[in-house]
Amino acid sequence: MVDTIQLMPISYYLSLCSLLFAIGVVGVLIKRNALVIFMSIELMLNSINLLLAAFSVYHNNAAGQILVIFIMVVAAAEVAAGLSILVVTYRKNNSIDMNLLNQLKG
Amino acid sequence: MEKYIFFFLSGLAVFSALMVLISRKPVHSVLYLILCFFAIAGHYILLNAQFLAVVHIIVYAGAIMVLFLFTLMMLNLNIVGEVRKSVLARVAAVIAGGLLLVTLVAALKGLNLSTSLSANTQIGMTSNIGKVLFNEYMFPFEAASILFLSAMVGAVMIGKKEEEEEMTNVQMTNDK
Amino acid sequence: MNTLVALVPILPLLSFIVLGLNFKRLPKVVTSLMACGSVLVSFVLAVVLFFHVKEAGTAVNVTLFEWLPTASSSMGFSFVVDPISSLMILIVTGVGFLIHVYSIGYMFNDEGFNRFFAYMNLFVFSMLVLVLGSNYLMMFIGWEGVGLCSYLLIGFWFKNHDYNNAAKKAFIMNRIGDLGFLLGMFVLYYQFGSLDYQTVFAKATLLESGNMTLTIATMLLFVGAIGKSAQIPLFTWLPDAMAGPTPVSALIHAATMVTAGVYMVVRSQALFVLAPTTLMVIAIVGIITALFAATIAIFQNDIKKVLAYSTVSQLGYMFVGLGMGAFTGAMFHLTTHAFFKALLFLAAGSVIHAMSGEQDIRKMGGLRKAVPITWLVFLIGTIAISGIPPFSGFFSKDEILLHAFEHNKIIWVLGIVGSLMTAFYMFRLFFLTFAGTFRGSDTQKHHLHESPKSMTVPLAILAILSVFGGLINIPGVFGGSSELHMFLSPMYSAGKEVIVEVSHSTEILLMIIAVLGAIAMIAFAWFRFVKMAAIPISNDAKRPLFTNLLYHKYYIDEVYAFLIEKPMLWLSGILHWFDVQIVDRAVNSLGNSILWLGTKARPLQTGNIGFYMIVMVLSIVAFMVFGLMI
Amino acid sequence: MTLTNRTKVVSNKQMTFVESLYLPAIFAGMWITIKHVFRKKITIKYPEQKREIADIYRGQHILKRDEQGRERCTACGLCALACPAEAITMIAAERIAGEEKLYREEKYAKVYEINMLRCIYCGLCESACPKEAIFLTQKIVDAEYTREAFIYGKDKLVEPIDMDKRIDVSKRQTDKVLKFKQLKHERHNI
Amino acid sequence: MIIYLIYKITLIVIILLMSLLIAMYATLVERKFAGFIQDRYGPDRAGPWGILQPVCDGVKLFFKEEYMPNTADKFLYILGPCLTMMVALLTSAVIPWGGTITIAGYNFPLQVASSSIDILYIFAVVSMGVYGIMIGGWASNNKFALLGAVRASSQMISYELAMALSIASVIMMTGTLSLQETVNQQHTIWNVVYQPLAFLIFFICALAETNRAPFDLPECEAELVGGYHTEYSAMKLGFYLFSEYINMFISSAVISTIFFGGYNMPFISNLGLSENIVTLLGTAFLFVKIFAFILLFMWVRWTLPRFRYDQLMKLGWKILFPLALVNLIITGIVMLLK
Repeated sequence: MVDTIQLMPISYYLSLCSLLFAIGVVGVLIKRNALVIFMSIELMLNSINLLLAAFSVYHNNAAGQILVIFIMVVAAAEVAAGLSILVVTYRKNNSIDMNLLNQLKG
Repeated sequence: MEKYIFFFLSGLAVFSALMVLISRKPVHSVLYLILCFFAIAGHYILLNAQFLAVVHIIVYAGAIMVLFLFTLMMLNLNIVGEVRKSVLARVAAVIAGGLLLVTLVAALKGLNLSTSLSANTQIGMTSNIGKVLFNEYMFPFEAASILFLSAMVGAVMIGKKEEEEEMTNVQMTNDK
Repeated sequence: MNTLVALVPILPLLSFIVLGLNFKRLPKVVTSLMACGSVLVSFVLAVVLFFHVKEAGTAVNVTLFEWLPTASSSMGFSFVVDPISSLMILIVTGVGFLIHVYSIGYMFNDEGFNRFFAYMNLFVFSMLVLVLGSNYLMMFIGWEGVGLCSYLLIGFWFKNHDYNNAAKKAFIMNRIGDLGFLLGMFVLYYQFGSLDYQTVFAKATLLESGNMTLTIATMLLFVGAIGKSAQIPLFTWLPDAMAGPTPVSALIHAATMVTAGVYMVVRSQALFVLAPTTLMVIAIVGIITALFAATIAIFQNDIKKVLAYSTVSQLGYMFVGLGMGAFTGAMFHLTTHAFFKALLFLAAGSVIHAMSGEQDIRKMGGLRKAVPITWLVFLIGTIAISGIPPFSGFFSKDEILLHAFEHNKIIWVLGIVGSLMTAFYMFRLFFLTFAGTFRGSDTQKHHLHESPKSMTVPLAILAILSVFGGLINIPGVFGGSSELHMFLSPMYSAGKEVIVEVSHSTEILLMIIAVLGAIAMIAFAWFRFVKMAAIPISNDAKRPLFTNLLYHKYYIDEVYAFLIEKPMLWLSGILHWFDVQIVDRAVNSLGNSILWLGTKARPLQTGNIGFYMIVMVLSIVAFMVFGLMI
Repeated sequence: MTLTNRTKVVSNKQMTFVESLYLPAIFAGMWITIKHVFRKKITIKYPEQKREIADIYRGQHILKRDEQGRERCTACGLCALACPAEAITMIAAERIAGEEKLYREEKYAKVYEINMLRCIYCGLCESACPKEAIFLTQKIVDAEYTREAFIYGKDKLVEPIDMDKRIDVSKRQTDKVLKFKQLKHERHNI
Repeated sequence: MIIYLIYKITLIVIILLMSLLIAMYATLVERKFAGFIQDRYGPDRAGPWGILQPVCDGVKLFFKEEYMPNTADKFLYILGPCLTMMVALLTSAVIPWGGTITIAGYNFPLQVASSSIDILYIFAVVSMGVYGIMIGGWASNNKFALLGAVRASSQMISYELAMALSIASVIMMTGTLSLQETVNQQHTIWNVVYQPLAFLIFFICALAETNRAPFDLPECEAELVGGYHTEYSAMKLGFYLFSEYINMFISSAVISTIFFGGYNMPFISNLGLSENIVTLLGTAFLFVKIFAFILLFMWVRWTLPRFRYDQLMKLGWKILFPLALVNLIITGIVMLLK
């Protein structure tokens, strides 16, 4: 049952993804909780994924969707490593406040 | 019909994305993000990218966000309570993000994009994706699997309590 | 046939790898079987190849793989088996095999038994690459390989500091020569655009004689030969190289490696005949070396040192032959020299073995009864090197002298003098060692014994070869047909080797002069050391001026130290000061300035990630705005 | 010494491969459980079905009347004294005129309570009683909703006057029991 | 269109009701079965053979006092059981309950949603199942509940992998992700014949996924009181308990469909019955299988002792996961050779 699907104009997707991306950026900027920052990054990745999928469909080229899959893989790997780092950080500082992680300062 | 679905899903996505930022409890943020992911999965289905939609759910909602939730529970962050940035910093951040959005939109506006096509596209089907993935992108696929493995090992290694630490802990309890 | 050619060097290499990887774990039987077996198989293959070349009369070319391909030419990792190299591989594997067998007995109680054979196999491999290579680069690989093995084996007993120094000395001196060789290769490549023998020789024949580039190239190549074959002024390493085990001295520093220079000149004969100046230089260097080394040898008391200086001297002879255009003569002498000098060294080793490590001939004497076989083979070797017919040395030396007589009477005279000295010092050595009464300590006397079978059998074989080795190239005057010459002549660029056409009477006369002189010297030696039973005085005793000079090897090492080492150290001091005071300071102050800059810029890094990110986002915005405005 | 023939000594021996798969053990266990499904059920559906009990089963107490319907109990208190669980309480009273039909002796128990939650149904009260007044019956104490309801007073303990509704305790009043009670040294109230 | 819509809605309602009904009676059957295994009768007072017992239980749960901890996160506390229930019911959408019924020229397939990614859908939904438990456990603000939730989530995530891998080998064999297609392919031989190991792994993982004994650690009474639903009462608790039975029902349905031929009934086509009868018989046959599996679930529960937590993780990661991988590889090799 493959019905013809009326696709939205690509600019819609562009706007939506830009918006989601910007929200992600703002999230990274305003939050101090490392976990939420991480989530904002995931949000940004997802906006890109959506755009890739949209373009893949518009250009009738599967490469975009394959790329999305690889992005998912990388995101999963990144989350695994990142969260374990977070856990270690928490164990050390008893907090995951990003502002406390300023040991790199000059 | 599709139009309404699109706008509904978009609204849901944006709303839940905003809620991720607004809600003060990290757990709520996680749940809103999951909701957002569902909205995005809906978009995928709208694009007839079924496989992507399901994989998106399985990977993001089923694995990644569970990990987040899991970490959250393990660290039990709710008790700590969230510290917030100063108002100035937050305003600056929102302005910066807004600027980014504006410039993005401005940049994209200038692009000359082809108009929408009523595509009866089948590329999002599982079999099609599989064919492309295992023919043209075989090597990246294998490389990704190795990346996964190393990430797994890395996560275990990082997250493991250092033996020395543990030893000292044991010692301390023994001393007590 | 092609695989056979490749197998010849590869077998010792495989053996080296196996032995090298299992340093101490393999039992000695396995080690010796593998080491000797690989060389033996190589020898059999070499024989097959030799006869193949002899029958077919053509060279076998094998390219294993293309190596260093360049735009204009490519350097193949390739081997060539032609008369010269087939003769050389026969010598290398044949003598090498015998020495390997000998080594089993000689080295059996050494803790580095496996290491020794690993090195020896590596040496055989390198030497085979050297002689089999079909271009100068391949030769250079082998050239460096044998140099390395020489270094490793001289310093084999690395716990002794002096031995290590000897090894380093050998390596550095060789390096000087190698630099010359390398430069020569560069010149050749510059001139001919290739290093392949065939290409180079073919292009070289088009040049006229005395061509400047060619002269420079051959001179530089000869520098390489000087280093490797221990000619003046780079000969001092060879006597010191006697620090290594005796089989090493026999194989590397008498029979094979040191003759590489000779081989190289013969191989490049097509180039050298076009550079008469170089040939003249070779002849002069050769004759000076021959005489110089011979005079030193007369006053040496270490059994191996005497043989070492005699080797230098004999190499000088070979170079005289080369300089005189007697390429076959040089090769002939190389071959016979390989036989009898290997024999002499091994016999000397047997003596040392019997003497429990004693090398000073002043402490020997009267060993004839104790080690009869060694005595016999040593005698044969001594006669052979002294040039008494019909032993092999006579024929080969005679051919060189004949050429010298034809070309340059002065050199001939000097050559005769040298050969007389050779006869003298060799018999001095022989008489001091075997005749008279035993002068060593009682424990040594008690311990005297003949060497085991594994040592004496190779000695016997080499003795037979020393006796009959001359038969491969009997000159026409004795009804021979100069077979070696016939065999090698296809290699020479046509008509460039002058076949000496002197009357038979003259030839016989020359021989008689030489033989009579040698016999006279032998008699003198007998008179002095057997009849008078004269013993060389101890190290510290006062000597007449000239003798003292000779005893101290003309103070060559000291002269080198003064002429080269001192200025070098002085220059190094200046450079060191420059390095510390100027270069280091410049670098350090650069680093310090950056550190200073860093401390100033440090506050910019707040460590607050949020701050970084906001800067990042704003920068991206700025870039995009900038992009939009364009 | 083995108490049963099903004793199994625990050992730490290395398991064989098949054992370490656990599957055979699992299937064996499953076989055992499924066998039980078809076994006869041992449940007794209580109100409809009752377990057979022994003649001298010790259940709820009863205070007997004599042949003329008078209460036998004279409130001597021996039962309360004998009770190890201290479940029996009584208040004695003097019989007044006109009550001869009710009480056999001059003294009687005005209040006689047994806390059925405390009682351990040991039957010592029964053997302590010199007047053959208290007996344990085969009746099982009824379920109640409150703890108070388990304190049985005389209203629940004394048997009905009606001859037909009297409870037969002859199984407990055997000669043997009577003889036993007459043994002086066995008496509690020496 | 309207007919289609009505039919779909009817079907959905029927399936939902059926799920609930079966779950309800599964509780009774569970107790009865446990009783039988322990030489008892089980509940038999409410109605003949205790047939009204589930109703009584339900009524009891409805009228119990609602209790909510003071410190609980109110919204999430309520969301937890709802989510669990919802997810449990969602899976039934793609299971083909039978063939097609033809009434008055209209074809009504007995499957709510048929797509080409049924099996992936199941996995997606199953992976959602963990949220309800986690949220509920976390929102209770109780150590035991939190521990139960953490245990549940890590257990479910761990076993999902082996489950997916075991199914992957079946998918490789059938070459389709559609359940309808999978069922049709098993007309002659069930997949379990080819893939016994995959079935075993899947079954064990299904036990773990539904938090059934011997993998019921999240609610293991001896250690964690009630696990993630310690703080729950009344119908919210009922939802949790109920969803477990629904999950069991759905798991049985999935197992029957993927491994045991679903509604395919051998030899039925030879009997010459009308299409609709055949379809209904097939559905009945499917339900027979489902009940058999539900009984199997229970049988296992009342036979095997509970695992220790480290044993559970070891079993999942070190035994089932590699075993599923090996099975996958072997399947691949065999298919290549064929």
